[in-house]
Amino acid sequence: MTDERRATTTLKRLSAATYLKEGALKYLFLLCAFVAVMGVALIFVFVGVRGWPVFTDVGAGDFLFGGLWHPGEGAFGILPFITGSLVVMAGALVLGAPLAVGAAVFLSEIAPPRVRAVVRPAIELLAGVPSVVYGFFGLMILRPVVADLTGGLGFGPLTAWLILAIMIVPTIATLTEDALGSIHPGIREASYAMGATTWQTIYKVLLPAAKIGIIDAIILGMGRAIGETMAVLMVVGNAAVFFQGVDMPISTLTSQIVMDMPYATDLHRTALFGMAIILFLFSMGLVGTVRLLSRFNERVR
Amino acid sequence: MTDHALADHFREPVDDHGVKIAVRDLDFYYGDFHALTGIDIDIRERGVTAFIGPSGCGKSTFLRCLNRMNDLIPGTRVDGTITLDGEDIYGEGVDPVDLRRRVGMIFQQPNPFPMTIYDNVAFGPRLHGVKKKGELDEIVQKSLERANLWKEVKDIMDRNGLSLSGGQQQRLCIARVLAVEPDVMLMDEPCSAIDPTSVQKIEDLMAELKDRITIIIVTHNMQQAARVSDETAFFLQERMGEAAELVEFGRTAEIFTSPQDRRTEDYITGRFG
Amino acid sequence: MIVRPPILRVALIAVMLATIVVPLAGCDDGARAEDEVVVTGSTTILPIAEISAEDFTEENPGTKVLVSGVGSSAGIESVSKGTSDIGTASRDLKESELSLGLVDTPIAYDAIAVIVNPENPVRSLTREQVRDIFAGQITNWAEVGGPDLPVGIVNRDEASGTREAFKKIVMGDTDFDRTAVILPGTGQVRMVVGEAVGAVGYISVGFVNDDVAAVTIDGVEPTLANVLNGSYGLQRLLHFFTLGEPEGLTKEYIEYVLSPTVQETLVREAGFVPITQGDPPPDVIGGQDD
Amino acid sequence: MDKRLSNAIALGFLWVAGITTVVVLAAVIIYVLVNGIGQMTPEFIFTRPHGVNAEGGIGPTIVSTVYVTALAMLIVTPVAILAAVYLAEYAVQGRLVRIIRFAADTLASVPSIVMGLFGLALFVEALGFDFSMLSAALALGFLMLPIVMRTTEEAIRAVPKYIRWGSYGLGASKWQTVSRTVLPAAMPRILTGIILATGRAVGETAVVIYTMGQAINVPITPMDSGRPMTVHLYLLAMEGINLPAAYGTALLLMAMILFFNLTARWLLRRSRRIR
Repeated sequence: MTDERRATTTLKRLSAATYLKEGALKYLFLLCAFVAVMGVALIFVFVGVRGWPVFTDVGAGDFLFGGLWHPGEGAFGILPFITGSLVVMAGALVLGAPLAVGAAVFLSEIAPPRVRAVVRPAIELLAGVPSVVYGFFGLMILRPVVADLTGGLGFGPLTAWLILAIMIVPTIATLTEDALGSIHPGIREASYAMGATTWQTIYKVLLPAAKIGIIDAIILGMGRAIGETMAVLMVVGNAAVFFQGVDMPISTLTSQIVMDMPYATDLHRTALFGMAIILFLFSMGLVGTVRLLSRFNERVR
Repeated sequence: MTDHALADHFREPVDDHGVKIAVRDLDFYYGDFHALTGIDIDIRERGVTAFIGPSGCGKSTFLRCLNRMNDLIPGTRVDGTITLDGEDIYGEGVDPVDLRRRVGMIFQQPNPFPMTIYDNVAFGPRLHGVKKKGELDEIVQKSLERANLWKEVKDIMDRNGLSLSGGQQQRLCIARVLAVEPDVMLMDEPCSAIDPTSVQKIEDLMAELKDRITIIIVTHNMQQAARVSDETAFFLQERMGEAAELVEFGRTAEIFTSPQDRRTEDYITGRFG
Repeated sequence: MIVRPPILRVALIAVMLATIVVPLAGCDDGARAEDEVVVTGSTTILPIAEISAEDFTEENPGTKVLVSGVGSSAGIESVSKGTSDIGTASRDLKESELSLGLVDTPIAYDAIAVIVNPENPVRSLTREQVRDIFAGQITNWAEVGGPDLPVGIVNRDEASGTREAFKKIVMGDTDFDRTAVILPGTGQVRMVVGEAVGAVGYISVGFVNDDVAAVTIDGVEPTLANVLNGSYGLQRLLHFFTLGEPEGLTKEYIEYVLSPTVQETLVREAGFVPITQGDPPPDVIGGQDD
Repeated sequence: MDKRLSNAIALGFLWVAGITTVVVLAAVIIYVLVNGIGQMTPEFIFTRPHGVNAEGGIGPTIVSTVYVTALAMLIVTPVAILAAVYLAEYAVQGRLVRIIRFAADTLASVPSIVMGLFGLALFVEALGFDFSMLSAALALGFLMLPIVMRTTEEAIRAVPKYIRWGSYGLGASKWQTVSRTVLPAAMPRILTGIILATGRAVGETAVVIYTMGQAINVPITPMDSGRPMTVHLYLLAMEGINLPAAYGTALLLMAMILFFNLTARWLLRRSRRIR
């Protein structure tokens, strides 16, 4: 830059080129973001269209609330699977959620650095294990153990709960830890400064502060549990009946679809797509609840 | 601030400089909150103008109007005109990007990019099309020299900018701005987050730069304003929720020795704020 | 890690690449090349079909035989729709399938063995007892002269030809016990029965090993001889179905499967009875009450 | 209950919860390792399965898995990153953004079996791609999209605001600021997101079982079908005729997942050290 007074240049006008370029980029990015919306729409259309006839031919009532599933005889009641999925999910949550939240709190509040350096990667790896490997592990290890415990064959909700609880721990734990992590450090110090024990700080200050995050985590854990297919298929026993006991086989929406898919034809196949619609709507409902919850909480805070 | 320093300040002959930035009847709104009202000020070319006033009096907000950084915040609105070399910067079709190149800005929190020192300074020139390495090296070295940082960093150029001390980081940011050859440099409380010895370096740097660049510094430290600035503007927000206004503007010496407005006097003598 | 890739250029190239790949790939209508035979169907027949396919393609370079085992019904459905050349099934056609114009080429016999845990002393059952067990009427081994031990039924999924044949031969009109465990694979049935003392299941004779014990039915042991002379009632034919008479590469492959090289080695090795062994008795399937 | 006691008990439970995760992971890994290590021979990895009990290697399934995962990553990464750039940098809070976020969250929570049937209905049948790497890659792509989008957006938002101002202050346009300061600074975390999403795709079964076909085949063009490792493991486990091969496949799958996760962690640590 020369030393003599700089000639004052006038302000450059906003050149059309840059304006267009920035605008074009913005719409390209919007289009990419919109792919997610297109995805959901496509799922609705294609799974929906393939599954819709079951609601008209079989009728929503018989389909959703029918108690008998016997495609051979034209009975397409999927209530046993809906209740089966809910039972499997509930059990997994009862076992998995406390374990996950406990692990998350342990990681963010208590674990000494050396231990944290082991536990955190372990949780991340647990999330990475393919569900078919979990199923295989469940089938070969957990099932015989449950069989000995209950005297049955080892198939049924109990084995499914054990496997699913392990599988949803990473989902819930990582999100809970994020929620705890986003709490301002000052809050912790304030609580400790007032002589609260670690546990009091946790359940009196931190958990309430991260409440929404934890609830979100658990709801997403529910989504993961209800959506799980392979691991459940390999341990649940696949009997198309209502819940009869923790060690008696039942079936779920996801596992029944995989069981029947290879040989289902016309109406039977449509019914399977119908079951996929139910699963999709249920998981969307969970996401919607999370969204409403956070908006409701914003207004209340 | 010792009387001695204040005294020699007055002896300095003040030659007559043209007006770099003229602001006429400026109002500024955050959404429906009326932040600034009726500001008229002429900022002279090449020299240091200080904006002082209690915190929250809108001096930083006003500073960010001068290079349209407030445009980045959605829902803001500006009435009145701000001209740079006689041209209205909010005029139709004015490219804010080019405006910001000519009106550089230093922030309260030193904010070097998480890149090497070299890349930090070369970032601006690269933006505006300088490609050849030789040319870049020259600009980088000259800018660092002008920011009094060259000697301290010349053989650690590939170290990450964030690994420098607070004062060094701020000077790196100044070097980064100098690399795009701005006409004006806005400094938003540049020294509030750095150690005292570095503050002295920054103030010396401003003294050197002011004969080629127009510098506007926002500070709540009155001694600093008195030390570094030729002219000072005092902003005040009378009552909470009301728009802040420019109370008084004049040569620094007069403002600090014989303020016209009682409110300026109260502020300077430390009765409030 | 200081990375300064020209983000925009990299991203745009990748997006364009993706958009090119998708439509370009789509235009090839995926018609199956002439030198390719697609075989889908029964998981029981899968091993034979896969191995003979490998040997067949080795002997006829340039040809390709794609074999997948998704269940007898899927095999029949896909061959009738034309999505595969050969539909393999370990069961006979249902009434609804007779009208599909499928030509049947049986390739082997398969006898179904009822298996129990080796520690379960019960080693012989009548056909009625087997039916009542799998219908859920008999729930304790004591009712058939065994120890006081609950019966753990292990059933096969409905896609399985073995189940269909078992239902036709043994169950007749009575339904399976709906609360029974359903496992989608032969190996699993064998594994579970091998582990749980009270378990009972059924698999092809070929898959019986010393993890489990096969039960004599109405006094007849499931041996090769009894299968051949037809005295062991629980047996069925393994079918290769084609849409109309097989011709071209499909015909060659089927003839290859019927050739001694496959029948004497693979079929026997897989525990089935070669079709070429005895002359196929008129209608062994179905027993008395068909 | 006096607070010291309740504190001790609670911390005890938390310790148990933390350690259990490690114990469970160790159990799974050891189980697969002990049983599968015997299979780790070159011909297990490179040859085809053959024979009644599917002896021999699982070569083609490895190729299929790697092929489909790479294809999915190639298709989804640019779209996901640019989408995240929109949400983090360009989007103005409003209905459109809320809809996009809701769609992304929904996609993330779609059960894998539903994604599988969707892939079957749209890609395999409607678009006529038939059972192929492409159909599976597109279905997996929709599964990976929200994961990469979310991690990329978080990575972008984690870049401090004042870095952007620094760049704007030098007269950089929005895209220049994003592409030259924000994305490079966020790149390590973005790559982590991509790697984790890829790890998830490798482990998928229900999505690929209906889109990739089940015939064992070494895929060349995106239109070729093939059986991935996960489906192979499932069939071996169900058939139960060749458990050693099943353990071998499981071990290889776990090894791949381990590899992805460790690379992601190493990348993150390396970038944090620079800062």
